[in-house]
Amino acid sequence: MSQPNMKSNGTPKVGVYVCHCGINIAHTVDVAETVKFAAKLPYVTVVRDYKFMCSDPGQELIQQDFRDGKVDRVVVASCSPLMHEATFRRALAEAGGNAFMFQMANIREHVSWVTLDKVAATDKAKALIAAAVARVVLHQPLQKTSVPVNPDVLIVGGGISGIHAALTAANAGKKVYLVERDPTIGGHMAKFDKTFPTLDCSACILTPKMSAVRSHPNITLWTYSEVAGVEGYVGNFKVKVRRKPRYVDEELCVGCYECIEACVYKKPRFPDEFNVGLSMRRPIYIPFPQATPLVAVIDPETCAQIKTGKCKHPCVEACLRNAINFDQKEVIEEIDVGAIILATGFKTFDASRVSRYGYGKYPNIYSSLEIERMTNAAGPTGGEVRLTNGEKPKAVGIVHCVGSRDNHTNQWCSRVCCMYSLKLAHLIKERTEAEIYNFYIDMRTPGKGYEEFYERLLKENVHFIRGRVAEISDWAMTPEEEGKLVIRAEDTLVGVVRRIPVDMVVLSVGLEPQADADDVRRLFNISCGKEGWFLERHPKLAPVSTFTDGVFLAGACQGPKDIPDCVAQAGAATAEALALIDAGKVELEPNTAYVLEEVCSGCQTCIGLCPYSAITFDKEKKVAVVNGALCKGCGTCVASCPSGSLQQNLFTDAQILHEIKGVVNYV
Amino acid sequence: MSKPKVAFYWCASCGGCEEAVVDLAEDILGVVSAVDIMFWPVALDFKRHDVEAMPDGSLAVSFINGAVRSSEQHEMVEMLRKKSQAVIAFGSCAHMGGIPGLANMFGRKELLANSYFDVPSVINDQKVLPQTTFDAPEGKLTLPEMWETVKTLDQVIDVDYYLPGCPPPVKIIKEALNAILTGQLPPKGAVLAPDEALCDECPRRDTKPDKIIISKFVRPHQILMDHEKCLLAQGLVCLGPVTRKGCEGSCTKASMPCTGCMGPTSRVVDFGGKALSAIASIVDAKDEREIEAALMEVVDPVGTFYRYSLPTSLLHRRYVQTVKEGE
Amino acid sequence: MSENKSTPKPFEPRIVAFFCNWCTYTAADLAGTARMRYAPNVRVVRIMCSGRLDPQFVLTALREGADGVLIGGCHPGDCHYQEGNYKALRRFSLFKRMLNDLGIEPARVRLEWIAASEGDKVQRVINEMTEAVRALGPLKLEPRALEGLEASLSEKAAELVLTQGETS
Amino acid sequence: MSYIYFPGCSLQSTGKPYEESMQAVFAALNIPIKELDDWNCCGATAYMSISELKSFALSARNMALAERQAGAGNSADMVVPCAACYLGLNKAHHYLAENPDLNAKIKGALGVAGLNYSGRARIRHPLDVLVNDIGMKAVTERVKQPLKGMKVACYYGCQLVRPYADFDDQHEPTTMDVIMKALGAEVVDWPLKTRCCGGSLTGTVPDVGQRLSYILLREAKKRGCDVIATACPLCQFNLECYQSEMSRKYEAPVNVPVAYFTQLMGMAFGLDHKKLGLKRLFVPVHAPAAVGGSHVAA
Repeated sequence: MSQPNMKSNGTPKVGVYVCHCGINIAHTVDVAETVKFAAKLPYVTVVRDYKFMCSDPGQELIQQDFRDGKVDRVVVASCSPLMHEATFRRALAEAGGNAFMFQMANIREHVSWVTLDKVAATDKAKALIAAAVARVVLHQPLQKTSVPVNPDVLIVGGGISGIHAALTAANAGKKVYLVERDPTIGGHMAKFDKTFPTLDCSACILTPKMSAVRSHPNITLWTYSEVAGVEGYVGNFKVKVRRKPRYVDEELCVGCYECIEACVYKKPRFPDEFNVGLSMRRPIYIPFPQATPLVAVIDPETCAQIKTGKCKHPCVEACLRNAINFDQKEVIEEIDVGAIILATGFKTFDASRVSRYGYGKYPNIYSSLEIERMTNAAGPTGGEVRLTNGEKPKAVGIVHCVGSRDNHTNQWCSRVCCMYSLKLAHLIKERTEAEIYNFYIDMRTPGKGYEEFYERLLKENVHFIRGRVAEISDWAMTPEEEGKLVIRAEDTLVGVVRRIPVDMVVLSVGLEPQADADDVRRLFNISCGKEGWFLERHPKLAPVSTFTDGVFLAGACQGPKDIPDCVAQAGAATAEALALIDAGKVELEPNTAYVLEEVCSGCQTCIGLCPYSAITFDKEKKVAVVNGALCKGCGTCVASCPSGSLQQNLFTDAQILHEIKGVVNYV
Repeated sequence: MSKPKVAFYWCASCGGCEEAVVDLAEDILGVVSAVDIMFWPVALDFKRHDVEAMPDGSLAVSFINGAVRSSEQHEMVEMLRKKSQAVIAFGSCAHMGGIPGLANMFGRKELLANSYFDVPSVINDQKVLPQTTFDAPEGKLTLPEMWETVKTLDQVIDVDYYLPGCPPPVKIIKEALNAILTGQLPPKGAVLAPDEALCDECPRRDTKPDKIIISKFVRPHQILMDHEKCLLAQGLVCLGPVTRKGCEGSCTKASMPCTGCMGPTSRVVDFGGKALSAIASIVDAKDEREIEAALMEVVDPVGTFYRYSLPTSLLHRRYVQTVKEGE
Repeated sequence: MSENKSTPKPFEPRIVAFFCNWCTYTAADLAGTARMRYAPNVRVVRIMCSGRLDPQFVLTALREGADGVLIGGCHPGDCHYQEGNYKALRRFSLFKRMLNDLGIEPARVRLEWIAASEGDKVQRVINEMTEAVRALGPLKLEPRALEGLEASLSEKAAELVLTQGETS
Repeated sequence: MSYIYFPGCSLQSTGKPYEESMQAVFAALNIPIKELDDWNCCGATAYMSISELKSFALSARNMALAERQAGAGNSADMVVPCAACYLGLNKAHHYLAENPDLNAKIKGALGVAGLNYSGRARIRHPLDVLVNDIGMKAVTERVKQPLKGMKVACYYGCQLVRPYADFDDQHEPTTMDVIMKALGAEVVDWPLKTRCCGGSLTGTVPDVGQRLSYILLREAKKRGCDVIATACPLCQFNLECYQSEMSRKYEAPVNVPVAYFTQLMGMAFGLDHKKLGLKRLFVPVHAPAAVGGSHVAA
């Protein structure tokens, strides 16, 4: 553990470099003024300003001064350290300096971008610079430590994103654990009949990938399972996975349906999750014919044997391979992985939350997901779109933006609804020849071949009415409206209020974060945005990374996405994970704590406080000892050390106290 | 050659520091033979004018104990500073303000009111308060003025060394005297005591559990104390971990939790702040209410954590709101 | 230290903030990226975790001339280091009581949990606190020592800190 | 605790039966209410459109009075039956809470009158109180003559639940339905519960106003309702008073009783019809034949 010793590098020579960041900083902060100010600060030997410090010429300024021996430590006043600290540290190191003889003053995010008054902004910038200088004076050369990275990858969520990520990583030769909560992988995509805009069949493109997952030698697939706990850090995560009992032995079951046919419930009578309740299933079931793994599962909530123990359980006899086992217990698997990719997806908006659309009140009003199942050849109606009375609808209304772009529910645009509404319009028309009315706020069709698809639908004589629907009811004002669902909406292009009588309504529901997104993010120690989507490290420059190193995001868990974007992002997330793994080791910030042994009284206050048990007591020397490999550098122990005998690299008491003095005193 | 000349003086103090010198027992003879004591109000009959008469810098060392809180004390210590080559702040009060320093929780007005009106044993119908001057038939009488705020010695004069403790333990007094006599003194400004916390030499140190986590704080009278076990581990607020060693745990030995008279180590800038941080950190609670409850057992935080050091604390005294600017 | 106090220009509170790297500092960056305007009175000192917050830092800030101190950490349960923010809460809970006894108005020292996504909360809290402290007026602590000695002593204090750097 | 009753102008004029029946029903359920002393105009719609500030001041004065009448420390729940008053006061309540500048101005104005409005006063509608405070159990127990076989269309009007009411859904309100069911009546489900009754248009542009009312009446009738239950004096007035005129205009007989929901409650409670102001209705309400009801207006 390196211990600060200022004598080793003599009287500090501080170089201060103020960045204009184009005009981002310069238009509110008087750079010239700050330069003048910085020059007067103690130990400052060089002050320069430059348009873009992060550019090569900018970095070169620093490197040159260092090589010329003008400076031995550096302060850059520019953007947030979270943005460019690494950049400048590298520059300093490349010039032969020590990366940690460096401090950044955040005069963009914390000053120029949030302050209107130029004088106030300049004062604040000065204070931050003074603080950085005061602190860097006490900086010490440090070495990064590095730890090896476990090459295995955990992927959470078996939708299209998780599947694609798993296959990509597995094909790269990595061992992959794919954990899915449901009894089968496939996610939402498996429920669709066709995909926009190409209208190729969802199953045809998805199921091969699903079976590839099943058969891939590098992939361990755990369905009907959930991550129960995550410990450790980038490159070295310890993960607990809870595998719920499915009461059917995965190895033995061949998915022959015999047990299902044999169930005491002759008629299926429990809402079928996969068909979003449009059909019924038995307590023992296989979600759908291409389920992966193709293994039956018993629902403990509805199985008579499990609930009462008083069932003749003919299923057991029916199974020639004796796969059914009511004694199955929950299993906790413990695995070590180096990287984690979250692909936990989304849930659809509950249309009954918009009471004026009558979902759940009037018959023949469906959510788009229900219609997806209805139009699916393998779905509850064999692909037929039918009214509750069994007839074909003659007129169908499709209401866009249900639970999207609406301050009463969700503000965001769900991005996929316009396109899938077009797709559903096409499919319904194709199957019923009904008149289709789309009610939209704006048609949002950015994407390859998307606008063309919209054009195509226009040619197919699908009606488009621009206006948010006010209400859907059975209130007829004219004979032709009798017995119909009447959609009232303002046609904003014509400027009239329309009443459109239809037989069936499709509510194009938006996408929402999973109900338990907040628990999941806590589990993996990442953040959620206000809306509840997982928060990426940077919206543009790090869209698949999180603030927790080694945890990456794929698909709709980060925000609404269509299939192509999900797959693309899954690829990106996997690439990031592979980059991390193939680097072989991760460098750890050397901001670890260390004990001043000669003055540690061995009071042991610190030992119980370390969340990583990185501090132990040396009974011989009677002092506390920090294990640098385990220490994550939070500094809790340092703050509580009663005699100031514990310090933290990059955050010693002296450095922080100096920074405080700097930030209040100089301006 | 003539022996080095020394002076002892007391300001706001209890006299315990004087006792400590006497506690040198027969060793004091050694001291007396080694030095000439030029001034020691408690023991020898010298007067102010005797000191005044001394040439500047003629004293080798002045040992000054007690905090400074009156014009007289201020005048005397400034005079002694002039006359001495070195000044040693002797004992907690001179070093950090000590017990008198707790007066900084109040102002002069409150203090006088308390002593001259409120104390039950006082009868003072005319509400007489000490006056700095009084015209008596014999002429003008004067009294020193009591300050609003108690100061440490180094807040009024330049101090060379500090001898901590209430009172300073005999052992470190001896070591200091030897250092002075042999001229082997550390750099100016040093505290003449080991720069390590008490736990290191506490007789109970080996009974300390590996992890100190406290679910309930208690005060000595509330429990039947284990007379070997670490006091902090028993839930008593013992400041041993925060406080300089040098006393060999004379209090903890006697089942009295350390109250911090030796002051902080050189690495701590505010004794109370650090002590509080250490004690609060080891509370065994996460829920806000539980934490509050557990810490309510720590009565009078200021008196507990700044018992000897309020005037050297970064806040210096109880903050009294001043009128807003522009008003 | 106190030249701005002596100048006649209207009182502008000076507030030092200690923000944890993972939640609150990030939130402050977010507020910047979103161009949320807020009072310029708060200057941020970044620490890795609110658990690093030593009451001495707050006291030093006040002694050095800050009129208020804001502490920002991750919400309970969200700490990047598992439970650093609970340690912060423990210290703060006793510390605010002690500060109160020492006559420091509660509004001058504030602890807030601000998640990485809560840029708007950074803006709100900073504006609120600035106004609260403005209403209280400047914090005028008793000078550390008698005139004249003050300077040399604060020098001494600085030295002390420096030497800490050396010896430690 | 006692509720503070704010009548507003209509409940003591055109809406008299509403006041009578509500007081009778509250008494029957032992709900303590006391009229607000020295109340003034709620600052209604018309006022609002001319001078917002004055209108808010009027509302605020009422709420300040209520807080004073309730006494320090006590909750000050105002029962406001008139939908327009309910909206007006609720609006003021929200605006003052959300807009410091306005609040300051109003505070000043009230201050002059030695009044203060802290925001403590809560604006409650009888429906809210009955369903959420009293509860259906108490109501059901009090029913003496269940409205068996009576088909009721509950009509809430536009102002009651939009946009501030938090006690019911803004588009699909149900509190009145719940009460009517508790009375034993059969609730006619219809989608026009909150559709405009014509409002003040009936007075200014009768053709438009009456047409709007007519649409409601016709739909209610079509769905076979015996009586429309209302919670708003203006709605009641619009729907009831022009029926003969409408019949002529639209060449279709319109004859639908329109009663305050409190009147129907009173009937079910078996209270004296005089106390319920039933005789004041133009279109008489028939007590359900099932319980041997008869033409009450006779």
